[in-house]
Amino acid sequence: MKDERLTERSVDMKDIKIAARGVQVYYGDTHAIKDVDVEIQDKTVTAFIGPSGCGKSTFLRCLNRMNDTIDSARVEGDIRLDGEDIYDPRVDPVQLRARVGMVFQKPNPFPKSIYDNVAYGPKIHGMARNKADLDDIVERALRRAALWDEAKDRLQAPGTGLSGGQQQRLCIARAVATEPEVLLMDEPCSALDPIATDQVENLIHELRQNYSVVIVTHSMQQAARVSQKTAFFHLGHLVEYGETGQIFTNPRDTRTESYITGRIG
Amino acid sequence: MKDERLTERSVDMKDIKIAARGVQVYYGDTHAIKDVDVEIQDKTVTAFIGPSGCGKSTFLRCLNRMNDTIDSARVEGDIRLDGEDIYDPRVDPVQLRARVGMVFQKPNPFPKSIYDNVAYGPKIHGMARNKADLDDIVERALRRAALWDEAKDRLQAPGTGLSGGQQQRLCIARAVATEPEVLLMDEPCSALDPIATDQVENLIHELRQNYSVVIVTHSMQQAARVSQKTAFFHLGHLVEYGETGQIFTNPRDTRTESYITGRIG
Amino acid sequence: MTDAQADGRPEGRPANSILTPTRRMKRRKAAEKRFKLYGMIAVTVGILALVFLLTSILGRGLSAFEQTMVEIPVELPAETLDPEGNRDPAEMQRVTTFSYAPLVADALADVIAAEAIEIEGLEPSDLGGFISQEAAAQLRNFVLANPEAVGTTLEAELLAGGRIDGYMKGRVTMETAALDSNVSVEQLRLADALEEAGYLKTSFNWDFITAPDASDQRPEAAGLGVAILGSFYMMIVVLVLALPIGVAASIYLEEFAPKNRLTDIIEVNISNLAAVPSIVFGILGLAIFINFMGLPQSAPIVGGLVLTLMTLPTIIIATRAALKAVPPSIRDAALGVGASKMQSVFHHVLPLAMPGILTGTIIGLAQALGETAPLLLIGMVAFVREYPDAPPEGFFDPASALPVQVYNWTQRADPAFVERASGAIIVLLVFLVLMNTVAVILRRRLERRW
Amino acid sequence: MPLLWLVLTVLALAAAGFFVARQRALASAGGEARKLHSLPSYYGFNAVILTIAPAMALIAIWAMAEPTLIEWRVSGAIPESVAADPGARSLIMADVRRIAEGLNTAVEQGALTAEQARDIGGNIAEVRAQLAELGILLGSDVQPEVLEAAQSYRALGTTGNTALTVLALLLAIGGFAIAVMKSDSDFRARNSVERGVLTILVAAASIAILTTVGIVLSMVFETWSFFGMYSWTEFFFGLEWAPQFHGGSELGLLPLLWGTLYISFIALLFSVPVGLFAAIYLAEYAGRKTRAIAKPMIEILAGIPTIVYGLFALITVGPLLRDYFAEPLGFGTSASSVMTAGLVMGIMLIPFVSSLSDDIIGAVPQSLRDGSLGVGATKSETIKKVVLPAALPGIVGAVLLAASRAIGETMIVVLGAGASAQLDLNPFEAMTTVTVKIVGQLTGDTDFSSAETLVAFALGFTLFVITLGLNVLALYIVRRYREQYE
Amino acid sequence: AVAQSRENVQIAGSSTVLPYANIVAEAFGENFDYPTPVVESGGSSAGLRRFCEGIGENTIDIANASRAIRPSEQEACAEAGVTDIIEVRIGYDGIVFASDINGPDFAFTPAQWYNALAEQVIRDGELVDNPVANWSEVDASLPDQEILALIPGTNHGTREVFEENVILAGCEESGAYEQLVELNGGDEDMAEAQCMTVRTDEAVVEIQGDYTETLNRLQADPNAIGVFGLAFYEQNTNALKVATMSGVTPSTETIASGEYPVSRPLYFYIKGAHIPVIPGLKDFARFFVSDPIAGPNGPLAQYGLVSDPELAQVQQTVEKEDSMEMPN
Ligand SMILES: Nc1ncnc2c1ncn2[C@@H]1O[C@H](COP(=O)(O)OP(=O)(O)OP(=O)(O)O)[C@@H](O)[C@H]1O
Ligand SMILES: Nc1ncnc2c1ncn2[C@@H]1O[C@H](COP(=O)(O)OP(=O)(O)OP(=O)(O)O)[C@@H](O)[C@H]1O
Ligand SMILES: [Mg+2]
Ligand SMILES: [Mg+2]
Ligand SMILES: O=P([O-])([O-])[O-]
Repeated sequence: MKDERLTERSVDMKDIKIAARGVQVYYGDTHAIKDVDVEIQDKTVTAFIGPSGCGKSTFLRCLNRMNDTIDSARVEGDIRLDGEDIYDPRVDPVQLRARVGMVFQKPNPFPKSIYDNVAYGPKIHGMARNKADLDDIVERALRRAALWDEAKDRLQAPGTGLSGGQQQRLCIARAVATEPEVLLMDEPCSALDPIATDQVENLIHELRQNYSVVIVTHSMQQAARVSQKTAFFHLGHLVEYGETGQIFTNPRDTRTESYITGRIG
Repeated sequence: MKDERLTERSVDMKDIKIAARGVQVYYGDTHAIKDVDVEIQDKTVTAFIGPSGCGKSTFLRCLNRMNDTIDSARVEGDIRLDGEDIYDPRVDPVQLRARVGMVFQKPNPFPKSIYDNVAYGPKIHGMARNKADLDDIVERALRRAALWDEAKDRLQAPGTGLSGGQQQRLCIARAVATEPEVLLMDEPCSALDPIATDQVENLIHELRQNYSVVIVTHSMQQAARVSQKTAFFHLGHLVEYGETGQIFTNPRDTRTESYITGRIG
Repeated sequence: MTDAQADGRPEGRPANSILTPTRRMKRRKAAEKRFKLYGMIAVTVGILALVFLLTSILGRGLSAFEQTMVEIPVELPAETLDPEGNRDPAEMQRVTTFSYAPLVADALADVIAAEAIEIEGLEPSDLGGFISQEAAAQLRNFVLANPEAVGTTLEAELLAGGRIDGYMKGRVTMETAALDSNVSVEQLRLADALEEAGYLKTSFNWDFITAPDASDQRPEAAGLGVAILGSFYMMIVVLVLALPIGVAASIYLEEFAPKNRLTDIIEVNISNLAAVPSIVFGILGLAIFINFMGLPQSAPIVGGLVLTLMTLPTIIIATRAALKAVPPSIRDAALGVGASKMQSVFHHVLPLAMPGILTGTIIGLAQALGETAPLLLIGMVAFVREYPDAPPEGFFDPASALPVQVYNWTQRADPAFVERASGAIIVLLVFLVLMNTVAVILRRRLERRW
Repeated sequence: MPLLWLVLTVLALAAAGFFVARQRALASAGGEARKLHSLPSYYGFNAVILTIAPAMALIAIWAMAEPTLIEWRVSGAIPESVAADPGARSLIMADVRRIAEGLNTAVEQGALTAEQARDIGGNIAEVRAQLAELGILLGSDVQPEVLEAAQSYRALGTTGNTALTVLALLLAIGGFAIAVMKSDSDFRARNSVERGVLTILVAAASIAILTTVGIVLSMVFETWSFFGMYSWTEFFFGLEWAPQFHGGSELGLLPLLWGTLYISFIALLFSVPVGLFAAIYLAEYAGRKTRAIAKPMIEILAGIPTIVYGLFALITVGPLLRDYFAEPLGFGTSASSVMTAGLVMGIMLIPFVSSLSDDIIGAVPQSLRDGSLGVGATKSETIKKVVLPAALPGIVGAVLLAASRAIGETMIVVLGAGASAQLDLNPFEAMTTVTVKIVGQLTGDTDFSSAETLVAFALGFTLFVITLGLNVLALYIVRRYREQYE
Repeated sequence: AVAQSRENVQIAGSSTVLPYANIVAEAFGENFDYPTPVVESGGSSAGLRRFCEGIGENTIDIANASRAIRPSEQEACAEAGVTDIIEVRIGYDGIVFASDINGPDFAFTPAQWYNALAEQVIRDGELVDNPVANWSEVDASLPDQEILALIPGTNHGTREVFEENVILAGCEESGAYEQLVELNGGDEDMAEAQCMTVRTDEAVVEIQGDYTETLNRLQADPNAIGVFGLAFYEQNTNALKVATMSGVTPSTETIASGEYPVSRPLYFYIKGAHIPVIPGLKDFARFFVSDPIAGPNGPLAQYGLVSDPELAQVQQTVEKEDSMEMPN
């Protein structure tokens, strides 16, 4: 525990975008996230790693209050976006989510056309003055998500008729189309081939110039490639959080080490 | 084309479990699978690789006629399981699917308890004489899918309340519980951490002793690790099919080479 | 190909071929077949029941759309119709239909004489009953509208009496007439003779659709005009109120209401409203809309409001079920891109729930259209002969309704009304089908799998 | 200002508000919609709501409260000599109202000038005749006091109208101004509009509650007076239903309740399987064409007037069941029976179950079916074990609706099951239901203030409570067995 | 509140009076400038209930009833301000016993009906459940036919007349009444109640609905004997055979003369307070009871109404707007 604090201190120089303190999540009686403190920096890619079921998605969903939609879920603790408590009753979760976008673990396109899937966010946020604007936004988002070539001839076809990987990219396009300040991506490349993965990673790099990105991934290589900071979760605890390089080369916690070297799952 | 034939012939010594010839799949007007010939050997792991959207899932779904459930999908050509045409009108797809099991790309647990999810197949096929039998089967399947430790205390909790990776393993458990002769796995490890992946790969090895396994994967490493034969799809074509070693070390088609070396997506 | 096949086939036959089902498979397949068969039987039962009911309705009611008319010249003598002789409508109005009735009988007698029709035992009194009593009113209206026609002979097309009409349609026969105190065999013979001479003819009965109801003595003149208008007005009210209110209430309960005791109570309450006998809604309507709010009686607005309250639970139950069935992942997707709850509901969930909502509407409206009991207490189960005005005033005028007309006519003593009632049911069903067509088409287009 | 004009003015103001607010908001963000908190149109709608809502609320409240207030003022002013007791006072007030309204109408129609109407007190005798000519109903000859009251009623009404106009316009303009002023980039217009919409949704939901309250209120007093005339123990536990004209009626609930439950049970026993299987067939097996035709066709069954079903029961089904089942099996010789009514009602209820269930089954995600088919389940197994449990809430809703309809049905029961209240297990015996007796006693010839008529209210009330219990049970079942998919 | 002045006369009430009211309303509409009155059905009780809701535009003007208003109802009326009620008797409704036209002839006496339908009858000085199942068991003169009586339900006014004029009369006629009084130790009320209790087994079907239901049931079961209004029978003479009662065949004449024993008076009630203000109300009432309409040769009699022998007196009542006495 101590060293985690230390780690945190060492990064305090950069702007802190999201600060979570003492976060607890319960699903009914199950304690899924146990007292997690973490600070997510601005203009940084943070990777969440950890074995399946350790609570990565759960924690991620806390950051834009998507857990509100799960009846049984209960969140405690303090999470601040730019210093403002996002669980404050005065906070409008809608506004929060407009600023903190999300790509879900399971691709969930709307049962609408590909175009409408991407255009939906920009439309409700008033990002386009006219149809041409909107077309531009959609094209740009699809290009960034590396789907444009496959989708350009079938923009009016339903998004649910895409292949698994295509759906995943569609959801990425949908999320980036609204240009959120923070983008939470829950295993965004799980169904993608190496090339598409590469393109999405490039996108992440690009986003980092202005925004901050949190990515959940099971691929150590990917975490190492794209992220500057890495958080390792295990059984609901945040075991270790620090510079990615340090985590992968010189983990302080034995559990982290075991996981990275492939000994615990 | 010529070399493909060659490849095929070279594997003819082993039993052929599934033989597909001239398979075409259309989604409405889209031609998704173009004249694919492939022979899947018994007691072998075959990997399907290829960029996202190239038709891997579509072809996989042909092998146990899951495409029947998509209204717009039309399958042509000849697919034989143990020499019998699976699209023969006399064939009951149900019996076919009992022998050719499937793990879908998107985890789709039933909204039932974890136990019921796994017990569902065995119950339908009358594989358990009594409750104790069934308990055994469920436990064994969950163990093989590396989910037992996480699930054993919550067998009665709903399967939809699991994490993404847990759901994926649940679906694997559900599929292996019925002991199919051929197991079609569509990116079974996409949401799994390295350890869980390892365990599933072990499971695949184990299954290969008696059955044949077809696995779709985006990870070349995984394909190389688990499969004996690899098929590379591209834009609906089967570009190359052969021994895994040969495909990865000495691909005959330039497209294959480009893909493996990460140049086309 | 054959080559490969030969190669590809393993040496021994596989343990179980997919071409030959295993025993267990056979059993399961049989179960599957049975299951599907049950489904088919169920659909067939439904459709057969419909076909049976429809044929019986059509069989009994189609004849209502035809009407026997008598075309004879009627003298309009000035001495009876305008005794003062100055063609002043106000004076002529004092001559009642009672004075017009004999003119019709006289005209018939003239025709018989002119055509030299001889029927044994035909009494003079038989002539009066041969033509509908409506004829006197028809003539009087004509004369009051055209005072100058007095003194001339009018080529009139008059309604034949109910039983004569029945004879032409085969409902009344010589045998039944012999026993019937309201028609004589001689009258039927006269009908035959007149038909031969070309005075009697049968034509499509527009009046059945446009004319108002008639009293118990004139089944041949009874029509559905007022009832159709009344039903139409009521359905407008129901559609305009019940659908939006029902959908709004469902959205609140399903998507926004905090899940607590109170909403549980509300939920139970609404399902319970569906079980309230419809007549109780009549009691409610009388108490609230007429006695408390002072709305007029027998008015479509009140009927529409009562039926709205009655239909609401149906629409709410259907809508809630449809909303519940939309997968939560779609809501998540919308919320995830920063849509508000309200937007996620109106942009995504509601459109996907639309088929279910439309089903609820179809069933609710069908129920509302066919309901009589609640109208009983608010004065709409009534004999109404005046057409309601055009909307919006018309909503407040007395009117009846199609099911009311059916109900009233089935209660009347003259068997000719049985035919009318069945005819009214046909009109009601046509009305229903027309009303539902939009919903059905829309529903079909909106159905979507995910 | 006449009400209509007032309303139109407010609406026009609202429309103006929409554009002004929207424009102002956009301007505050330099024409960049993105910089606004909400979409521009939300600012517009916010202005519409702020302009309309308070003014309309005032108008509505005023419309409801004003007559009562004026009445109270005016009726207080009527001297004791004219109206001795409250009953007479209310009668006189009815007259006052009518005269006042009549005079207003007269002025509107130009029959009288405003001055004439005000001074009409002079020739009282003529007032009545004059008003009658205009079709205004007066109960008795007009007394001077009454006329005076009517004039003051009119005066108050005029003052009230002016006040209302001023106040409502002030409110509308105020709302307009506030909305427009608030419309800048930081204002949370969407939240504000959504609060408005939510209010509408809540209001819609509360209509259902108000209906319940109304139903309870419209029955509770009569029920109360019924229990003043008839012992509640005999009502709730009586085994006989035999109303008499000369008193001494036996009004036991149990035979009616038994009949209701029995007939509904049989109707559901028929319609639920048939409806459910039809739904399953249509949703899972039938082709698109078949479905597009069969579903609306079956729905027509719900719209056929119940009298047709009743006659079908009486003429066809009843004798059939008697001749081929009841008599040969020794169940009696009654053509009217629980069975007849139940079966025929069952036919009517098929679409209630089938159509709703069909929609809900169609909404179950395909991936669940795939999952089941993928492990080698047959279609029917998939449906039974995966699809139906997932569709349970909707199906229960459909069944509840059917049950409700069965409980509330009259005509089919009357013609199919007869009207005699009996407690019997034999399904081929004639029985009747609570609803039938509610209708019968309400539309019958018994003295309307006697227990025999009032029992209808008690029956209605009791039925209400009982179905409430059944609904609680259904809710519990759904909660318990619901399988929520993702 | 919506202020709209009503132009038409509004009538509600008895379904027995309804056809007559319809006929009159129709003729009234044809011959006068007033709009045709609106006539609702719904039953005497419901009609009177609406009638007594108060005075004013949104209440009815006339209530039809197949029985006289009861004192308690009048009180309820008065409480709501309806004090000025004019009672108009329009004639009588005969009640006939009819069976399928192809069946045997029946000539009944009240005593036979009592013996056939009483819940309990006296056998050997003791009260036993009625054992008879066939008309010939009731009386050898009656045909050999199963007893199946379609009698009006207990909510129906015809039932009251049936019980009093047929069953109770039969009970007295057959001497059972005296025996019952004796059995009950002189309690006449008790005896009367026992007389009038009708059996509820398969021999009796209570009709909740209307005469059409009875007619349909008759057709469904040829053994059945139905209890009808005379008017209804008159319209269906080709399907029904009417039975005599104590040797008298029912007809408007025999009923008017009082020979035929089973009939009931029909009324309508006018709200006095509405007369001056509802256009056409008085004219309608006057028209209704006028000789050409309600007289023995008028359309009402033609339809089956037994014309009131004291019609002139009724016309006087209407003319003078004589209100009923309030009960004390
Ligand atoms: N239901 C459908 N309707 C129409 N087109 C479809 C449908 N499913 C897939 N397709 C299209 O068919 C092509 C092949 O899809 P398929 O799902 O087989 O790809 P895949 O190789 O599995 O890709 P991934 O790796 O992304 O899952 C894609 O272009 C896809 O868009
Ligand atoms: N809706 C839910 N109800 C109950 N338990 C849940 C729910 N969602 C997740 N859990 C449990 O909470 C724990 C954390 O789940 P979470 O989804 O956060 O895992 P994860 O780290 O994202 O795993 P994966 O990599 O497999 O997606 C798991 O044990 C999971 O079973
Ligand atoms: Mg996860
Ligand atoms: Mg795929
Ligand atoms: O409807 P009735 O009052 O005449 O029975």
